[in-house]
Amino acid sequence: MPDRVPIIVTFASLDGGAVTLSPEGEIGYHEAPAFRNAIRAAYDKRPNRLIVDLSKVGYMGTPGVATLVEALQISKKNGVPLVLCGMNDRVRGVFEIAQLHKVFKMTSDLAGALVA
Amino acid sequence: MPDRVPIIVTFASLDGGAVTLSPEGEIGYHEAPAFRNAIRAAYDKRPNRLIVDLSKVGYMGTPGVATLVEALQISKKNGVPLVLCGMNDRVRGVFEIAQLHKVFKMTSDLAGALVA
Amino acid sequence: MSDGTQLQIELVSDSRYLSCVRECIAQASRQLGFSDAQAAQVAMAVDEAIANVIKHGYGERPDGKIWVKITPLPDEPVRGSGIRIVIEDEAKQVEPSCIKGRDLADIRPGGLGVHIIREVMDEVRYEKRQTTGMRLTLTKWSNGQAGRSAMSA
Amino acid sequence: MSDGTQLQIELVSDSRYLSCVRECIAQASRQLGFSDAQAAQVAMAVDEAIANVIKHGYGERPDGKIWVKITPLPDEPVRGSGIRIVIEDEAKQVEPSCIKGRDLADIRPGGLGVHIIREVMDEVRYEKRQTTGMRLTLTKWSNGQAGRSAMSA
Ligand SMILES: Nc1ncnc2c1ncn2[C@@H]1O[C@H](COP(=O)(O)OP(=O)(O)O)[C@@H](O)[C@H]1O
Ligand SMILES: Nc1ncnc2c1ncn2[C@@H]1O[C@H](COP(=O)(O)OP(=O)(O)O)[C@@H](O)[C@H]1O
Repeated sequence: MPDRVPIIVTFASLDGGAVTLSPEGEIGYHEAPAFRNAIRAAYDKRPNRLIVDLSKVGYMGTPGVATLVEALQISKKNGVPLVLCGMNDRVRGVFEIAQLHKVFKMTSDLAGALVA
Repeated sequence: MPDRVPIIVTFASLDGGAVTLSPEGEIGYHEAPAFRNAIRAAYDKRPNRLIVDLSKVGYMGTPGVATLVEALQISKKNGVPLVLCGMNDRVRGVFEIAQLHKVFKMTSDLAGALVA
Repeated sequence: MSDGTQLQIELVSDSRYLSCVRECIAQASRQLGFSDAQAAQVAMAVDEAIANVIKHGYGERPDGKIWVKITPLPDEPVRGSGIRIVIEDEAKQVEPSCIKGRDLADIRPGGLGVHIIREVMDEVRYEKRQTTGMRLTLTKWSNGQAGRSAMSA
Repeated sequence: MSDGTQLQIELVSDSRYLSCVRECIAQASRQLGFSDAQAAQVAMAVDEAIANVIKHGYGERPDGKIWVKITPLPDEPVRGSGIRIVIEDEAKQVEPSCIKGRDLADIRPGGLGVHIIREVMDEVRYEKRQTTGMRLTLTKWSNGQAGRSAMSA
């Protein structure tokens, strides 16, 4: 059986050097490796800011959160601001239980994420 | 364990004597009896036209279709036009397989259903 | 769980669990390579079949047992991805030839479930189990002919 | 399926079936009287627990077996509707006391699943099964305290 793409991720390079990464669907243990690859690919574009738009993510399990913590570590090492935007209340709740909601920069929308 | 309401149904009585019935959710074998009760309650309001708004029904199995065929029989007996509006393509596909898409009056929206 | 079955649902014949099975089957079908529209068709076929087991097989008794086995079939060059779903019960046995929908020209409530199942699945086989109950085997291929004309949006 | 279990899912330890289980559990929880938000919590707890069985128990071997049993608990005046979910495997046995999340102050990837499970469920009990594998018993009440502060939207 061929591997099926477990999540759809689109990229956009914005004027000014920011890159947005927009995953679509649910990110659990099965989908996290593809999400991780997409994030690595986004850093490879050498952005001056990485925005992960979570507005189309209905569910995120802790493997997805772990991937974002890893991204934060890359961001810190390379001085590339990382901003999460558009997460729904349930996904935000997961960050709260993990006490990570104050560790990440989070905005409600993309416009905010560009200046956060 | 108390019975839980399997679907939400709202009614509206319109000027001119039409009644609309708007079920919300999925209508399969489990939900069909509640849908049937709602339809009977709508006829009890003695409307001069019954409009079943299916725009919030994501899934309809054949028990739901059977309920509507029964409604059509009541409508014919009592001279009350029955119009189905807003069904999505998948629900419409079920009516097509059952060769019922030409038996029912169907419109895409409520405005059309008032004059169909 | 042998013979390639990767997921099995065992449920009591209580209709409130039908929606759980629908969601599970739709998701499994998507994971196995079917489009959203095709996955919805597979879920509907299984939903109608289990509703029939509850209604006709168990006479609405809510404590009968129903098994639903999901087996992915190896991808084929022409037929594409395949899924096999086997539904078994310990209910009343009936002649497979008696399981058929109504004449579609005779418009009345009921008699539509089997038409839907046959329309959307590529293979539909009812049989009596060895001792008690019935077995229904449903197969669909992602490039198959079933369900192409209707419900494909 | 005895002891009041009404729905059981048996799956191989292949992560592509996690979404099927999530959908099924969320739907079952709704049918048993939980709100959409609570049902999402139950589904998440089960998702995290099964992902752990696949990762830590079976070491990502995709052909292990996992059983998920769903039992409705009789409604109670104070605690409301209840659901019990038991997850069993035939994987490596570990001391229940070793199953714990990381220190939340030590920010690094991983170590969060067990925190989520404990936060959203009213009862969480890991134990070794008689011969092989582990058993996890999860209980939630619709009026329980678990998950009230977070993820309740
Ligand atoms: N699992 C089953 N066990 C026994 N009889 C069945 C089963 N499924 C279908 N049948 C028979 O086939 C007929 C057609 O089924 P169906 O098309 O679903 O319509 P309906 O259930 O509305 O009668 C039923 O009336 C019943 O006689
Ligand atoms: N089913 C299991 N079998 C064996 N060990 C487990 C199991 N579930 C959890 N654990 C142990 O508990 C730890 C914490 O789990 P968790 O909080 O989900 O974080 P993570 O899986 O990211 O390590 C794991 O690292 C593992 O050592």
